[in-house]
Amino acid sequence: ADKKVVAVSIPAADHGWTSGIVYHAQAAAKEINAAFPNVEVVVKTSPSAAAQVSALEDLSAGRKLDALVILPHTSEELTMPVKAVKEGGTFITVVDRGLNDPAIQDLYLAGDNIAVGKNTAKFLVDKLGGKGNLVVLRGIPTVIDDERIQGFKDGIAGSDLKILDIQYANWNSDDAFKLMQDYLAKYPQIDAVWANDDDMLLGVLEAIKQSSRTEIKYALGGNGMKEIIKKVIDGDAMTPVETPYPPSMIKTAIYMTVANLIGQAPIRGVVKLDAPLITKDNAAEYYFPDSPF
Amino acid sequence: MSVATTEPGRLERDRDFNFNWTAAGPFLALLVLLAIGFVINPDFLSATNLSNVITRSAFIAIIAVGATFVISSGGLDLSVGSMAAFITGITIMCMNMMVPNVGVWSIPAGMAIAILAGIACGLVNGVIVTVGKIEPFIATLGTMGIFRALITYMSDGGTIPIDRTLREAYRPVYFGTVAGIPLPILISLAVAALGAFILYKTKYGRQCAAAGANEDVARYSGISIIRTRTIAYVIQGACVAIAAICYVPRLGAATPTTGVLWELQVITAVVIGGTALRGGKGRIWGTVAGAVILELIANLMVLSDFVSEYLVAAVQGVIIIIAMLIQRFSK
Amino acid sequence: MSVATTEPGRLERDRDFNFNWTAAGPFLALLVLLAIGFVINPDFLSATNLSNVITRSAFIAIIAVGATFVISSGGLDLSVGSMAAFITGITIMCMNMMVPNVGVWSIPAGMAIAILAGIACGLVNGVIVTVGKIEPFIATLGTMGIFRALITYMSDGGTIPIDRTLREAYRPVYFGTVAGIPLPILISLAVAALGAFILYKTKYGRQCAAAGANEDVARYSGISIIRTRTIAYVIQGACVAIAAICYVPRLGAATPTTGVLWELQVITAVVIGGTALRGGKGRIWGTVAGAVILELIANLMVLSDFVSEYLVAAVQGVIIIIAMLIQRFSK
Amino acid sequence: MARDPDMQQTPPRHDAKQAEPCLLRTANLSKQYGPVTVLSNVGIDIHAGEIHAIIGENGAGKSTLMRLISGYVQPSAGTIAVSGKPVAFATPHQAEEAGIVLVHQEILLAEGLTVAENLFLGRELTRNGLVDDRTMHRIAREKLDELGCHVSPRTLVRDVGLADRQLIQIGRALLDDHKLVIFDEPTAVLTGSEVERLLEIVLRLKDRNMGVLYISHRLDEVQRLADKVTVLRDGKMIGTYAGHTLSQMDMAELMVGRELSALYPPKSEAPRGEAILRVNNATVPGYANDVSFTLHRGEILGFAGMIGAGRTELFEGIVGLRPVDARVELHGQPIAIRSPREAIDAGIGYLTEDRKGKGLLLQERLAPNLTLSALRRLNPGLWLRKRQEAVALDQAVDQYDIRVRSLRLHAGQLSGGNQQKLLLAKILLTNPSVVIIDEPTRGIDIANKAQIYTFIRKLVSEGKACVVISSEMQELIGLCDRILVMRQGRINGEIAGERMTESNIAWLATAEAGVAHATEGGRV
Ligand SMILES: Nc1ncnc2c1ncn2[C@@H]1O[C@H](COP(=O)(O)OP(=O)(O)OP(=O)(O)O)[C@@H](O)[C@H]1O
Ligand SMILES: Nc1ncnc2c1ncn2[C@@H]1O[C@H](COP(=O)(O)OP(=O)(O)OP(=O)(O)O)[C@@H](O)[C@H]1O
Ligand SMILES: O[C@@H]1[C@@H](O)[C@H](O)OC[C@H]1O
Ligand SMILES: [Mg+2]
Ligand SMILES: [Mg+2]
Repeated sequence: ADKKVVAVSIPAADHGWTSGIVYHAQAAAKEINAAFPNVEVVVKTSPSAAAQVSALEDLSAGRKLDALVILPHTSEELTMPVKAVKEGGTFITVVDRGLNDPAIQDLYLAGDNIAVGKNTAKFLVDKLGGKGNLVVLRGIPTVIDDERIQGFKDGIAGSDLKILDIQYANWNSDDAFKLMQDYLAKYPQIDAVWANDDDMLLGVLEAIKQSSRTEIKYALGGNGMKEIIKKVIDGDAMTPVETPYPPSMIKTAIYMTVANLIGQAPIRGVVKLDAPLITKDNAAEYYFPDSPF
Repeated sequence: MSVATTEPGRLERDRDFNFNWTAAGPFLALLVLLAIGFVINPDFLSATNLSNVITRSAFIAIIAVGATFVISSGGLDLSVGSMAAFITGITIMCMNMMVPNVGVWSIPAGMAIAILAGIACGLVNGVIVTVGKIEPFIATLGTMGIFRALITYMSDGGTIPIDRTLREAYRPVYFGTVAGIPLPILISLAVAALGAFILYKTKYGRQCAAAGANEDVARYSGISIIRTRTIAYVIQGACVAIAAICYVPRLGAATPTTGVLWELQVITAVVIGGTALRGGKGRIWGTVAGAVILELIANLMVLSDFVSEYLVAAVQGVIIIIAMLIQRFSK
Repeated sequence: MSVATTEPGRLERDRDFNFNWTAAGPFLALLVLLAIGFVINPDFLSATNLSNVITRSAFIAIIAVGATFVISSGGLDLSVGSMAAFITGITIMCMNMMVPNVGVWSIPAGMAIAILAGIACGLVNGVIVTVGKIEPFIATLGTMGIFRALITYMSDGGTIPIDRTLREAYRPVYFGTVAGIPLPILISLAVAALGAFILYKTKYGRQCAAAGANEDVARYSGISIIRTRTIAYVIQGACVAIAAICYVPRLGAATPTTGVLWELQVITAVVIGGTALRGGKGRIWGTVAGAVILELIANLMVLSDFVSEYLVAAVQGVIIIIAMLIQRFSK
Repeated sequence: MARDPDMQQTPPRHDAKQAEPCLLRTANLSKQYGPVTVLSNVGIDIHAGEIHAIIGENGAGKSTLMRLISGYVQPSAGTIAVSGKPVAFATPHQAEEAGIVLVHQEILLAEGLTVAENLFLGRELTRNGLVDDRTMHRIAREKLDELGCHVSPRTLVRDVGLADRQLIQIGRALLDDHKLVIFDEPTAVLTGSEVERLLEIVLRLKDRNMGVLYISHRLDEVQRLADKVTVLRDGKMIGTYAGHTLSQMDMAELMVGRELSALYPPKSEAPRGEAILRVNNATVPGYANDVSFTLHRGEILGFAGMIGAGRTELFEGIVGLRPVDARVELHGQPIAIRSPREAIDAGIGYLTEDRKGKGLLLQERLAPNLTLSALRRLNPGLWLRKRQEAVALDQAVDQYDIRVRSLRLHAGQLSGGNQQKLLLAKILLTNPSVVIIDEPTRGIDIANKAQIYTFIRKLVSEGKACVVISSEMQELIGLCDRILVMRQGRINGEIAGERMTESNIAWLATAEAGVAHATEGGRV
């Protein structure tokens, strides 16, 4: 009779990774709605932080939410609105991009962005013998992006690896393609490239291929996109490693939230997914050819 | 050769009681949407939901009141979204800076700074367009990039959150109500009323419409196009600042993505409201209705479960086009 | 009854050897940018860099050639970016579907489908604007949402990659060269030449300019505004399709973010090129120069080390405004 | 009503040449705009090889009738038949295809296109499917030369003066052979030589067996040209008369429906007042060169000259509308006028010759138009006083006899002459002490001309001073106390009193400066 309502609020699919988020959130909703007649999972995507705040208001205006699973567009702007929802007695699960006030969340699930940067950096320090020229492509101005860059810088600290340039390419392959072309024009000697997201890595690889430059030894990304994992499995020389940051984390979060609601399995706390280096040896574990991402 | 006076032909002083469809259009569209909403989901008409939606539309409405001036004077402003972000950023930074010394008084001080910043930004746009004689589309596309870059720079790519100690004191500006009506709604009504007063009841309003209708005629009538249009941009800037002031407590921070694409929403609200993009006549209340319509459509999408998440933008597009078609052909 | 014979020494004003600054403006700006580029970083003028930049500008240039028609006929099209994404999506899906049966032949077949899709999309825009009599800004803002939603829906929010087996065969369309000149450059030159031919040498081109210069006069002269403007949108659609065709091999996939904000770049290119936004005479070659200028500025930003990565957009804005100012006041 | 006994009403049409159906016939043609009937039951015939003039006061419905015939607007009732067959033109283009073309009263050209492009718009010549610009330029050159218009076919219409625009518009109508050519006040913006040339061309059309419908407020033209004259009054037909039987006086009285008094008010007897406006060495780059003159209280000072003499630009410069280099004294005080606003504030009013493009907001109602220049004077303080505006409009409508049937019309819905009166009212509402009127009676009917003249005379008798720029020499002679004649941007001579004659003006407007000055001292 009285169904438990779980609202899922996520960014609209604005690049590869978020489209993975949307895919997994919807899959989870479908599975759960079919499996548990007394639970209703509602998924709403929003194209901007402001729209997401509005969506929260709309979702909670009509009915009482038993739980909210949210991947905030931006941390700062969503903090107060989520707090308002929480005050209505809703269980809050936060995914990936966190809120500013950890007291609001009942459950937090995310990847390790510092590790994403650091592990990649360590690999490069190791393989390049501690010296060489790097160029870096970053995403959009967000905390997550900052963390990855921070982790990366920490990772190369103490070595003679030099970052020639860091610029934004908006987690977008096209922008990354252009930026990489320009990097190539600007710097005669580049030893390795790091794009902090695999969407961008695709653009980088195109640009390198077109330039027929041979001195570039590594072009690395991050996020565990299936195309890139495949390269790792195939032993690609330029992209031999990868770091995971699976969008399926949203599905995990939804399931955990539902379990908490109806499964008599109280779950509170912080879940951090590891971001170990994916190499040829363990790549198969991270390869899901049927997933969209 | 000859001639003389004609008889003083008496003219019929007829009022026209003709119903003005263009003027009524947006309000009718609003009613239709409300009806559709009720059919789709009765919760739609709940007081909470409606008040949420209208409150939310306040930002766009306030900015769009300014845009009505700019557009009716023959200009265009694409920079309003990033200007809003920039002003929000400045305001928060100033408030945070002042808070150790003046405490809660930094809120009104910050608001004053916001208005000044808005006026300054508007002035920049206005001068580039009028004195620089640059096509408004391009000039404000340029300043759009500039404001956006400045907020990104100021926030160092991250966010500029408002000081914790100010949060609670500032909250009522967005979340407060007077006589049960949310404050942003009252503020936007006040801005619209003031805008309507200026546009319809003052000399400046006349000059504004004249400059948009025919630049030459206005010039030959002793109206300074430069002055008139620049003032319109300044009004626009002030409106953006007011919107920014209301916006701060809602999200508590300025970020490089604050206000992205607002310019398109603002222009859409103005045009749906019945103001012609080529200038001349401005319709302030139509603009406000237009802003509410846009928010209502978005809200309907969220409340209904008919359309795939992916298709929301398509449905919005279709609804806007249909609304405009109805407006056209109901005449 | 009035003054007598014409003056004998009436000025012979038949030939004007005046240098046309408006027409030359964009090309001069191009030269200035090249010079600045060289000073900042001599690599800037390297063949590879220039050829990269010009190749990249090809999409915008091709689409902007179409936009020159739309704008000079008195319209505007904000939907080109999402239309490009939509057409790219359709093309890739069709190619992938056909590849098991016809192999590499699915590439030309897919291209044909792209062109048809482009024409259809343009037709939709044109009909809404002309027959529906909706302000082009709003109408195409509506279809912009629609096309964007459709590509998101088609790709299920993800990407639509082109079949592996087609990749290599298709690659040359973007990466290939003829006589050392990258194919996209040649294609965009061909499109521009064809566009210039149509706009300047055919009756249709005349009608287009007339419809944009003065709708009433055009109508009274027996020119169908509906037909003329609709055709302009169809040309725009075809140009978007051509750009999409060149774009596919570049990254091998369509995504929901393909072509985001291209519309603004396209319009900027057209205006920088010297075509007035209010319609009338279009300048195809100026448009092409405009597209290259935009890409050059972005390139310069990356190649120089002067500005913080946060401020790139600001510098671009400033440069565009300065370029327009110089163009205005050099007259 | 004083009417010449010889004046013949043409026989009822049933008896008219029944053998060949007439070129165009309207029957019971009516037009209503909302509740207002602007034309009722008009029936006219036009035959091939005949010039048929339509005359009537401003707002009588002449232009409306022409627009109905040529497909610009559709009749509310009644029929139009071409060569005996009923037609209903949905567009002007259809009318053109049926051989009927209208030269508009208001200029309708695309400013952003070139002269040649405008001439051939919608019927471009092609060769192998491509537009053949070379041939079009050549033909354009020929056509324009024939009309005495010397602008380059390549210039943008935007850069072409009003008179040339009118000639271009005429050229456009004459480009192809038509059965019926309609001229709606073709000479309103033309000066002597062009007018002569045009009249010749009209007669030539008649010789080529075309029909011509001709509207003009210049009754001398009507008298010279017309085989038949149809008189309209308040949208109704008064009658159709054989042209040669009507004197100008007859026409005027038929139009007005009552007796007419003198056209020009008596000139002032009083001695010249003190100088109000002194302009020294005014130069408007490209147009006027080192022009000096003095305007006195109580004086009407005429400015004569041919098109392109630079009169308009000179005064646009003086009132701050374009860059000028001049020393100006007003009431003995030097002033610098940098903008039209300053001119208005200083009490100098300028009435433009281009009422449609620069004078009125055509889409705006009458009251806002009337008060646009005088916003400050009428509304001290911040806001508008709408009651004041309504009063001002009432007064203006009465005072200037603006014929409107509803005060809620847009300015663009007034007839041409009434627009002119509205514009005059608009400028005078600023209460200027110096009034500069560029072409005061362009398109004004004869009855109202008299009113405007009287009004100008009244202005100066109240102590103001007035400059009148006009291309109608008779108007200058009849109205002004003194006339300055400009040629190629310079003042070429001054004449007053007895010496104000058409031949003297014409001489000064065309002769070399030296020659003119030499002769001026004695007798021209
Ligand atoms: N669109 C319209 N709506 C309402 N009234 C109109 C419209 N167009 C014209 N009129 C009215 O019709 C009447 C006749 O106008 P018309 O232009 O035919 O006069 P006209 O005889 O050509 O005068 P003029 O000599 O001044 O040119 C005028 O009273 C005018 O105000
Ligand atoms: N020599 C010329 N050079 C350039 N333009 C000219 C020339 N002669 C005439 N024109 C064009 O003709 C228009 C009419 O000239 P202008 O206004 O100076 O003459 P005017 O003396 O005021 O005559 P009117 O007002 O009776 O037409 C000008 O605006 C200009 O565009
Ligand atoms: O959207 C982001 C994704 O693209 C990035 O790579 O990881 C974190 C996400 O929030
Ligand atoms: Mg008329
Ligand atoms: Mg003149």
